[in-house]
Amino acid sequence: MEREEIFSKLNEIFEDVLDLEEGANLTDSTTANDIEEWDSLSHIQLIVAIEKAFKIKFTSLEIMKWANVGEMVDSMESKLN
Amino acid sequence: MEREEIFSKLNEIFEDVLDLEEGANLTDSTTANDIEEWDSLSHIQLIVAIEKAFKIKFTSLEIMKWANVGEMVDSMESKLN
Amino acid sequence: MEREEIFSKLNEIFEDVLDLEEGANLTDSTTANDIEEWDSLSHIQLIVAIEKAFKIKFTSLEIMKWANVGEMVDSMESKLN
Amino acid sequence: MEREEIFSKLNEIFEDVLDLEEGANLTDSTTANDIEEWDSLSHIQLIVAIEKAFKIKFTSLEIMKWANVGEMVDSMESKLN
Amino acid sequence: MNILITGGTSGLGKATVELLVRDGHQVFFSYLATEEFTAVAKELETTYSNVKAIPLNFCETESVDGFCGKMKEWDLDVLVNCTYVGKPQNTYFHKTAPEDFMNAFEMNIIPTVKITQAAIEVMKKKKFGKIINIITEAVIGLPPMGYTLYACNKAYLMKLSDVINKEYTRYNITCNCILPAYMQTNFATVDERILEQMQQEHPLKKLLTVDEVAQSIKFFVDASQQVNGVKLPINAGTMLL
Amino acid sequence: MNILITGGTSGLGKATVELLVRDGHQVFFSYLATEEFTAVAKELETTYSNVKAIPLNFCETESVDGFCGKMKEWDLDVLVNCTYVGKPQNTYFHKTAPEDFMNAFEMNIIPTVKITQAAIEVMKKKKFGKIINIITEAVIGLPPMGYTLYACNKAYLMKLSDVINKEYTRYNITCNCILPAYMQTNFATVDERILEQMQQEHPLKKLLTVDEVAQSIKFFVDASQQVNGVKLPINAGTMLL
Amino acid sequence: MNILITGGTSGLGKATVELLVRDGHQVFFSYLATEEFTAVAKELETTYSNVKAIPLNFCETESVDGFCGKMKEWDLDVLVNCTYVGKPQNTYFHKTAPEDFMNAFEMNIIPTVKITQAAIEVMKKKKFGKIINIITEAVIGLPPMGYTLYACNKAYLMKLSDVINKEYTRYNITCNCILPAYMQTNFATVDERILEQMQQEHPLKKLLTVDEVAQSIKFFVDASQQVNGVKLPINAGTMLL
Amino acid sequence: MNILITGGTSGLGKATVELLVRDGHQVFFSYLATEEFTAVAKELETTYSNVKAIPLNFCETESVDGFCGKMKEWDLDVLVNCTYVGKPQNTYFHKTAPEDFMNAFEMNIIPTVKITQAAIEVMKKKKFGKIINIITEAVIGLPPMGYTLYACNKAYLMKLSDVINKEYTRYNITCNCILPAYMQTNFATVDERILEQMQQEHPLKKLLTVDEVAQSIKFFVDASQQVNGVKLPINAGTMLL
Repeated sequence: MEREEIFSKLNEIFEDVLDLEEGANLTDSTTANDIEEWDSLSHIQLIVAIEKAFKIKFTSLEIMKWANVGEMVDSMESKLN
Repeated sequence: MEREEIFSKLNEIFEDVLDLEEGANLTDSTTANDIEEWDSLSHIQLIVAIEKAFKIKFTSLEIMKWANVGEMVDSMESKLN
Repeated sequence: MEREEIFSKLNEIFEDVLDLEEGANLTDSTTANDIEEWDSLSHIQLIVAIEKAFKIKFTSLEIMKWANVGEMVDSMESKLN
Repeated sequence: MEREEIFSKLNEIFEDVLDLEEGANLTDSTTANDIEEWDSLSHIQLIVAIEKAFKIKFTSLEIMKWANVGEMVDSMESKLN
Repeated sequence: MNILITGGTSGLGKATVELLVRDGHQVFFSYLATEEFTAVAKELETTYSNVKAIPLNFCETESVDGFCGKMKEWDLDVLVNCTYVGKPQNTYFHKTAPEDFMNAFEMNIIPTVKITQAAIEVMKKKKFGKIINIITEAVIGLPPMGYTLYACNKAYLMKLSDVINKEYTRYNITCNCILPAYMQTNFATVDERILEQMQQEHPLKKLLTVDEVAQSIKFFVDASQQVNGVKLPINAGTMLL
Repeated sequence: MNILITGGTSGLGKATVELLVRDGHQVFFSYLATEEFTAVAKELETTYSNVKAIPLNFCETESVDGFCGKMKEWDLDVLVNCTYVGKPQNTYFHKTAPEDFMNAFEMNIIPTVKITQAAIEVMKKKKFGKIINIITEAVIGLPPMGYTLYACNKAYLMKLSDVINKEYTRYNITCNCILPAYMQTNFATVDERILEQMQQEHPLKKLLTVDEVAQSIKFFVDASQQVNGVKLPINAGTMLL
Repeated sequence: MNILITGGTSGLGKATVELLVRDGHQVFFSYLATEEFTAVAKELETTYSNVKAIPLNFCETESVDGFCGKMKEWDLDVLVNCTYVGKPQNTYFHKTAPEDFMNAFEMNIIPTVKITQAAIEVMKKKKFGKIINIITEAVIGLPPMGYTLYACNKAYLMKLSDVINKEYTRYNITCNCILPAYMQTNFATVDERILEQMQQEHPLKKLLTVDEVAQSIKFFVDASQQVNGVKLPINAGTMLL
Repeated sequence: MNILITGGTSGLGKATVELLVRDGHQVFFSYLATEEFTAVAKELETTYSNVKAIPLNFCETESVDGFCGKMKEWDLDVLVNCTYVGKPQNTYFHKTAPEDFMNAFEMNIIPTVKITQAAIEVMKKKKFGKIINIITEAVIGLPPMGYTLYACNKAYLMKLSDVINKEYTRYNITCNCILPAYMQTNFATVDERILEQMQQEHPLKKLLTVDEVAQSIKFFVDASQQVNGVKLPINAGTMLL
């Protein structure tokens, strides 16, 4: 799957789970610090939603290692392709 | 400077600052979780000692980004060579 | 009103307000220490009930001065006769 | 011993124990509420000083029953005469 | 700032309305539309141009929901939760009927939750807000005899304040609590002899006034957002004497 | 002693039943009559002669009232309030429906109040009793995200414990609270990756077990009546780390 | 009112002097007679007619005793204990020498005790006084690594505040504590990278300022005597986040 | 386990020695080598094979340092800090001489710090340890009149317990505090009439005994390491009655 395709799908998921009215506008460098709605509680909700949408499964190691959205997408790519 | 040279110097610094009697035995994958003496207080003491010993300076961004000793040595190498 | 008449009426009031199943058995020397149900909350309920039953009114000074039931009955007598 | 003699001695003791610069000026109706320095801690210090000065001994019952200085002096008189 | 105070026609609420209005804030306050309170509300509105009174009955769902609907228009900066339905002292725990637990919860916590949620919706958007909850010193240590419903509901509200700190501080919404001692108001009518006694036992020999507590509400209104999560007792330090 | 434990067929309740039974106490416990729990209940009753299981559904008024009716016969010395209906973590305060506040209160506080009142009636008469309430460390400081209902209801119950101290200590009835950290039980089912993370961040690198908490319940059961009004956190001191 | 602030030439003390002076109070403040601080002191005295600066060295017994001797003349209404000798963060408990415990106690608690006793002598006579102690949020829960001396000495001072409430409220002397989070001042010089990090992790993304804390000192100065025994944290509610 | 109890020849310390010895632990205890206490120590050593008594004088630096030197050999698992030099109640704050603050700190905090540091050195290495500090209920709320030195030193020690939680939990060393109410021991000799009064005002009409408190020390000794950072009051819940 194309990286930007992943991003567009991710944006939808973030906007839906975090109900972001102005849109998520995710980039490689986006972190939880940039989105107030993204916290410990919504994080796991996001993970679950992403896994469902992309039919993939993350390990707890992956979940904790990501420094930003870019790194998350990297591990998604490795699973999707 | 050779990576392993860096490591041997680092080991000394860690053992000295954290007074580790059994030695630090640092590897690329070593993290604060592996060394009880390595905490928020001793971390900054380590940084200062390393900067002094290697005559380099880290940015706060670097200090926070490192996931393990390996990544720390990476940024050290980039400064030393 | 006879002192013992006062006591018998008082016993009824105490048993009713403090719902004492085994009876109040008041004597001159009875104090709040002798009746667990007699506390700061029920005390004022007792006062109000007594005033209503005997159609008398106590001053806050009286209420605080009583060291035991005997002294309470003394001030009641002085009002009733 | 004369009641007023007792009072004058008591005044001295109170002024000394509670270091009252303006004097104690005790009367029959004086209570702890009238003298800020008279609290749970100084109360027992007073008792001990009084017992020493008058060579008498109070029971815990007496100590607790007194409503004012007058009642205290009453029990003192009963012991002294 | 735009400030909403619940229960603004008597006791602490009224004192707070009058204090904050003089600082030039736009003050909204709710009141129970009895003849007496309506008169007070009207008088406040006529005396001050920057005051708006809105009827509200905590005991009627429609009234509360209608009130919350209106709140969006007020662009609130500050919410002061002041109203409490019922009196502090009732009877012993073992004599308190389960229905009374339900009712006290439904008439106090539920309306406060709805109003606070409505306020947070607005505050989240503007990334600024101050919520000030009036609790009671009875949440400290052991409450007086007969305080079961009052103390427990207030403890619930105080913990809700912690929840708000946890979930909304990042939106620059603060939540602070005030824990006042007994104040002589119509709210808690006490036998005058008990009052006399309370006064005599009070370390300052005088009871707390609503104006003294209103001053601390003003402190939280004026304070920096760094002042957050505070539980401020106002009890002459007597709690544990 | 005669001991009642609510929710005795799983998690902490079950561990407590098994621990106290071995001390020779007469243990009564309630259980939700599902197929699974009924099986557990029966097994416990057949394994131990000094155990009695009674079905109880916190969500049905008749069930609760019927249960309280039976309690008089048990001559209770100890009541352990353990049951909680619902899971600790739900959603944010502003997304929690007012009805959910009502329901959580009605299914948890009301049954606990009824059972505790029934126990106190017995204990007051015999001038002896111990009430042990299982709270949660979430009542300390700021609760985790999404804990609104759980944290606030537990805070309500903890304040109720203070009320009991105030009103019933003179009848030689004590009330103590235990504030456990997260325990891995069916009650709170968490994504296994979160679990792994919690474990790694735990100062002891292992989560709290129900048996460790049951030991502290036993401490209160065995303790002198001088042990009263205690709020015992069991969280490896991590709360504020 | 006549107000004494210890450590008035830098950080929180200086901010407080400047804030209270503008309210027209007669402000006395102590300062360490270094060249730098003496210059600041002189400047404050020349700028404001209602300010008096008095040199004081917490580390010299004669200096402290001499200072206390002068205090009688000032007819104090308010004492703000602000000075702390030493920095908050040092090393681990097991690496802290016993002599360091003695010294930190002798240079901080003893002078504060002497000054407070001198103030109370005056206040007892006039039956009015306010003592405001600057503590630290580190007394709440677990202090940061390396805070042994600072946290324990401040805990000692906070308990002393309770003692003052117990023994002197009847003389109409109040004692309140302020528990501020980290403020960027010369007092606590921190590696700028740590600072950056602290700022990023701060829920408001900015650190607490001395002016924000000075406002809360002003609150206690202006407050009714009913405000007593308060422990006011100012930490953006982050303590437990 | 290897357990050190300071002050093992009287009061709570003695009761604890006798309780833990019966559980088969190797108990070390310190005692002041007066004729009376030496006799008690010898008797305990002869009665129990698993007890060792070591003389210790908190008021002599050499004695304390010598004692700490010996500690390394004992391979301690548990340290119970029980000794306090001086009596709880003295005089008012304003009548307490600064030297008395210094002395009370030097004779109590410094020895306790040295002994605790020596214990931590051992426990850090073996990655296991339990420190149990005996505080007092006087650290809760307002202490009684005349408790300045006792309450403040105990508050210092309790905060030190938090420091230990923060810095040594990762080495699997726990630190818990017990806050007992007044116990009738030689330590605190009170006018018998005051005693009678205390007893009458006590909700259980009897004072707390050292054996009841020793039971809670045993609880911490036997508890899992998840039990950490606890402040356990034992005061019949009367603190706030």
